[in-house]
Amino acid sequence: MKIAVVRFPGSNCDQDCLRALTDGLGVKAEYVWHKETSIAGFDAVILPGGFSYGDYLRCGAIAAFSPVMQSVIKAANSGMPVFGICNGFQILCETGLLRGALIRNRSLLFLCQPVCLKLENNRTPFTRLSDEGAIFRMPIAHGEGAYYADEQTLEELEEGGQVVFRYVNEDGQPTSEANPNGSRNNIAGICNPAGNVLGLMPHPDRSWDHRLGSEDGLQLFKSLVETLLSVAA
Amino acid sequence: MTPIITPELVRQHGLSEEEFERIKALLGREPNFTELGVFSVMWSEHCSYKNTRRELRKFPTTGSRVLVKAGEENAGVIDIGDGWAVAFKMESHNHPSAVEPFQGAATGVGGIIRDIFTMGARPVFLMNSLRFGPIHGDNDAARKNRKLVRGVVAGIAHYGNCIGVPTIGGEISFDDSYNGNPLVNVLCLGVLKKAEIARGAASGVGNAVFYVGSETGRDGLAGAAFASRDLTEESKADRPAVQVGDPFRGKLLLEACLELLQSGAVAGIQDMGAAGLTCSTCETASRGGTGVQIDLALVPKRETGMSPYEILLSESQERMLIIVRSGEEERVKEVFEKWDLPYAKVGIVTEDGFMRVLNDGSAEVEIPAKQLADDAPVYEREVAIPAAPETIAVSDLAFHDPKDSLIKLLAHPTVASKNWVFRQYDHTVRAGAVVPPGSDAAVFYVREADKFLAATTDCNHLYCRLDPREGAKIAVAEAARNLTCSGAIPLAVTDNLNFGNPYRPENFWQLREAVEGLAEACRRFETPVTGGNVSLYNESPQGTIDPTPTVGMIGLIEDERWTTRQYFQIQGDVIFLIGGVGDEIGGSLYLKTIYGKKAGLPPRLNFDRELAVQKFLRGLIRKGVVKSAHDCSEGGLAVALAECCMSGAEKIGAQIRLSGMSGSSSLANQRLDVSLFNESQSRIVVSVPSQESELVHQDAAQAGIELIRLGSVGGSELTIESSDGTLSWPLDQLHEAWYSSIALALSQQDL
Amino acid sequence: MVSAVKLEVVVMPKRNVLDPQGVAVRNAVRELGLSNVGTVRVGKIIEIEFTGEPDEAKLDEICRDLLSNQVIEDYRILGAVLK
Amino acid sequence: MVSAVKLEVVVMPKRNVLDPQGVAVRNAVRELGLSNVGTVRVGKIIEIEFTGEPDEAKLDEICRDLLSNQVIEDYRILGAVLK
Ligand SMILES: Nc1ncnc2c1ncn2[C@@H]1O[C@H](COP(=O)(O)OP(=O)(O)O)[C@@H](O)[C@H]1O
Ligand SMILES: [Mg+2]
Repeated sequence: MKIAVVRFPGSNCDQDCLRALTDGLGVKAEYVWHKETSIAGFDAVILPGGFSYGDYLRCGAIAAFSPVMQSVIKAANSGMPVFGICNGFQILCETGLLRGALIRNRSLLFLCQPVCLKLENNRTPFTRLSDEGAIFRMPIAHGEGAYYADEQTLEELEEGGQVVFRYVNEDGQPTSEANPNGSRNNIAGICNPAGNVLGLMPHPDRSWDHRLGSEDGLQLFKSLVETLLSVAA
Repeated sequence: MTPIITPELVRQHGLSEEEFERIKALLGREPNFTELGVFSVMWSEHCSYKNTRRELRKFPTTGSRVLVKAGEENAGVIDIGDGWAVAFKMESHNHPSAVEPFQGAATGVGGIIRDIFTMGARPVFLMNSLRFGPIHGDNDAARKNRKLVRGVVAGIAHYGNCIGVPTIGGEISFDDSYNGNPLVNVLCLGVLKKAEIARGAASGVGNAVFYVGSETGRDGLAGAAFASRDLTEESKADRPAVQVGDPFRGKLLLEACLELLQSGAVAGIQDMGAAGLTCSTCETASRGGTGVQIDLALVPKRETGMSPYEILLSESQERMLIIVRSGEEERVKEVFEKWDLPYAKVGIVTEDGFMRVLNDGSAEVEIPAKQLADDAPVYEREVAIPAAPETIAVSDLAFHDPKDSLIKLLAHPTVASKNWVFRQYDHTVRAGAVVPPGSDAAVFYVREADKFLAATTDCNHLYCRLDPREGAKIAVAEAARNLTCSGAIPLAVTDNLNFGNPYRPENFWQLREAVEGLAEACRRFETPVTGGNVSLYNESPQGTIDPTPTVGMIGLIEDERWTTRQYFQIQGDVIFLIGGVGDEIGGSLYLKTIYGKKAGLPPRLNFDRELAVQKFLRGLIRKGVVKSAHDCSEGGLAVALAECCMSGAEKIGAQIRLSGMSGSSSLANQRLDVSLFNESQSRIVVSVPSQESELVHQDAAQAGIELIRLGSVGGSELTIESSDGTLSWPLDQLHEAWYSSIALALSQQDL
Repeated sequence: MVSAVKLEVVVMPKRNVLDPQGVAVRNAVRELGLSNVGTVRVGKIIEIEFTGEPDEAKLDEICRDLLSNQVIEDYRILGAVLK
Repeated sequence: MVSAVKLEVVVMPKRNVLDPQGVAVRNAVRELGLSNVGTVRVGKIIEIEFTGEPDEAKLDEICRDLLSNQVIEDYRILGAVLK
């Protein structure tokens, strides 16, 4: 089993993601350069955070057209688990693998702070080890992380169980104060209808080690690895 | 057509008549226009330290951990053990930020990051030390200051966040003296293997000289000369001197350079910062004891029709000069094409010692490199001792209700929570911020080296204004104290000397006093100065800034378990004050905030006491009994206690009894406000589990440390009982004053 | 010599998408004394120079897929200026 | 009824100032098949609606000091459109 961590020019959480897998879980993970045209040999793909192509024009817009993404799109459509974190989530929206878009935080400021998340769907490869309703603590760090989709799309996402994580307060309530950036329906992460593609604004790659104040993020990588192992078995 | 060299033109280049004579003697002829430009930037204060070099020699620069000394290379390097080392340095971008806060601050970050990876180190964190004029109020100055703060913070965030280097701490304070002349000092630290330190020398005659990174444009023309003058209204006309940063290119350049360095192809590497191509060519040649010849036709350019003068003096960002071992040129091509960055072989290392620049086949510039880089004139400036500051007698100060004073101090933006600032900085990238911003020092886990580093920046400008020598000593002591409070042993220092025009004798006196104070303190704390920066001419039409010798200090936490935070943790823990109640209110923020006075004799630093207090605390921390430690700084004991109650994720109260305290020596006849808000040094508030308090008492007695049991942690109020009665503040009230003060001021709309 | 063409592509947030930047600018502008300001929207303008004629079909595709995001934005091309 | 006026303020990076965003977009556009693209510059466009006439002097001040940064940007106002 081998997991790909894609490196775009401007990725800066590539190392954090790789280490979460290698140091945190002892599994095999390798960088894949954005100019690669194939991801053959990998069982899952992580699109890390950062500022791919400087996030110029729009976050994730230019990365969506990179050679490697064309093969990631194909793999995702045939069921391979693909996990986009922060900038990776933005890229997934730009490619159309996930619906909606991520726009400027309502405060117009970049925000780096811890948040609470509630798990709403444990039927994805990334969340199967946790109970629905579980609260996760992780940091966010983004300037354009407000999830937007039109009414109809939102309804379909909600009904289809595609909202995977929501910003909540300590008591698990999705209040407006608990919403750091103005995301619609407090959405922090969504998946595609099949569940194999997940996008998440907060950073599990920065909350996998006790030294960082939270190990909650590790749970997502663990789930992914378990899923891959169970498929292989 | 190139201009004719006239005395007027020489003056415009900031060169004196004597300096011009020296240039002629050195060349044996008149310089041409391009050469005049080259000398003007290299002999500017910014590049040559001509007015401060003598002073800087006073710093202690050696120590068992020092691998690269101050001034040898782009940044100092110290040993952190197990084959690992760190390179770190602080740099200012004050003037560019005054003119264009966003880009000025952003390019400051880019510049210091390049200094660090030039050493072969991977940048792992950033800190920043900022000074602005007041931001509260409905007047032009406040409006302008708010714009500056927003722009500078956003600019630092823009560059640091995008390039993926966490900004894990710093300081920011506010005072009239910085109206129109903000200070923007940025520190970067990188980690490297001891055996892999890169050098900025053009070694190996015949080796190729490569230019890599962004194309050269007309931006930032002669920024070094610009930084070496007063800020006047005309500075606005200097605006083309402002550069635009491209953190995306910066990130690619960082990765490409580190990759190339790993390949072993690099004989020397130097960033193009101030004075760009000029500085990098003559400095590498000077360090290598060689010459460098480049051809301008080969330099990648962004614009057409640039003159040799413009190309050589441009300060376009994100560029490096690399000396490549012969036979290894292909590696450069491979790496830089992979990262989609421009690169070009622009010249070779020669043996004749000249910096030679070819243009259209002939030598446009031909200057002995060593003399150009190292033989700038060195001056001893005149000093004048200013009048002693106004003295303050407590009895002359009308008593002000301490209950209200504490709220006012907490809401003063210098004390108030800096969350509006540091939430805009990505401090969690690279997954290492063990203690994020909001505690005495930041603690960062360097995963590749398995080391815990602590870092802080400090400088109290009020003290430095009233007594620059004492103020500078205290800056070092406070930095060390902040590191000690976080569980670290202090290792080394970088400094940024921010002062006014050195040609004014009072200013130069301040600088000299401060340097001597820093030097003495660094000796006492055994923290050598490994590098730094000087920023002079920090003046605006309203006057000179308060002298601000900012200290950046790095420490090592040898065991993860010793990491300590400033805020109270557990109900029922006992609170101690190490170091006594104190009584010095001169230079305090209390005097300034409540009485509008920047006056009095600032607190005295007693080195022996300070060292003993810090040693005692480190000992306690190592025994595992300390749950929190926070030093008393601006606002004194009361502010420190309030911060202990509310700077953590959860607020937690404290019950304090000042009356009948055991061990308090000086309290009996002291006014309550003096006890609460004085800023006497060497004092630390700690909390420990109650069953350990006996041990703490014993250790203190043994070490001869003054120790006062203040009370205990718990409740939803901060209560201070004294012989004058009981003061009590609901935590919510303290929190409200403290938490949003800066955000509220800055959310106003300003033109 | 080949003629040069300069185009401008204007990309605006869709009407129903919240535009926090527009709201902030409106509030600021009002506070600064232009009280009769209604809606403000902040978009992007991309100025592109071509040597020779641009391929129009391709250009449209690029405007739709790269320069704008149809979920949240609309675009229009400001007339070609021949130089 | 008061007439409504709609203005557009275009803010562009100055010619000799580095526009990293423009460079990134140019590279992307070329990759996507518009090979004859020269310089690309990315600016902002701010669409402002007024009820009644805007105060022109004030508007200019706001364009200069709030909407643009004169150190590195120029602005122009696209003609008022009366509705
Ligand atoms: N400009 C800044 N950038 C990042 N963090 C900052 C900045 N200013 C202050 N902080 C953080 O806020 C906290 C409080 O700062 P300060 O009041 O200066 O502390 P101290 O008095 O202990 O030096 C520290 O953790 C510091 O790192
Ligand atoms: Mg402190």
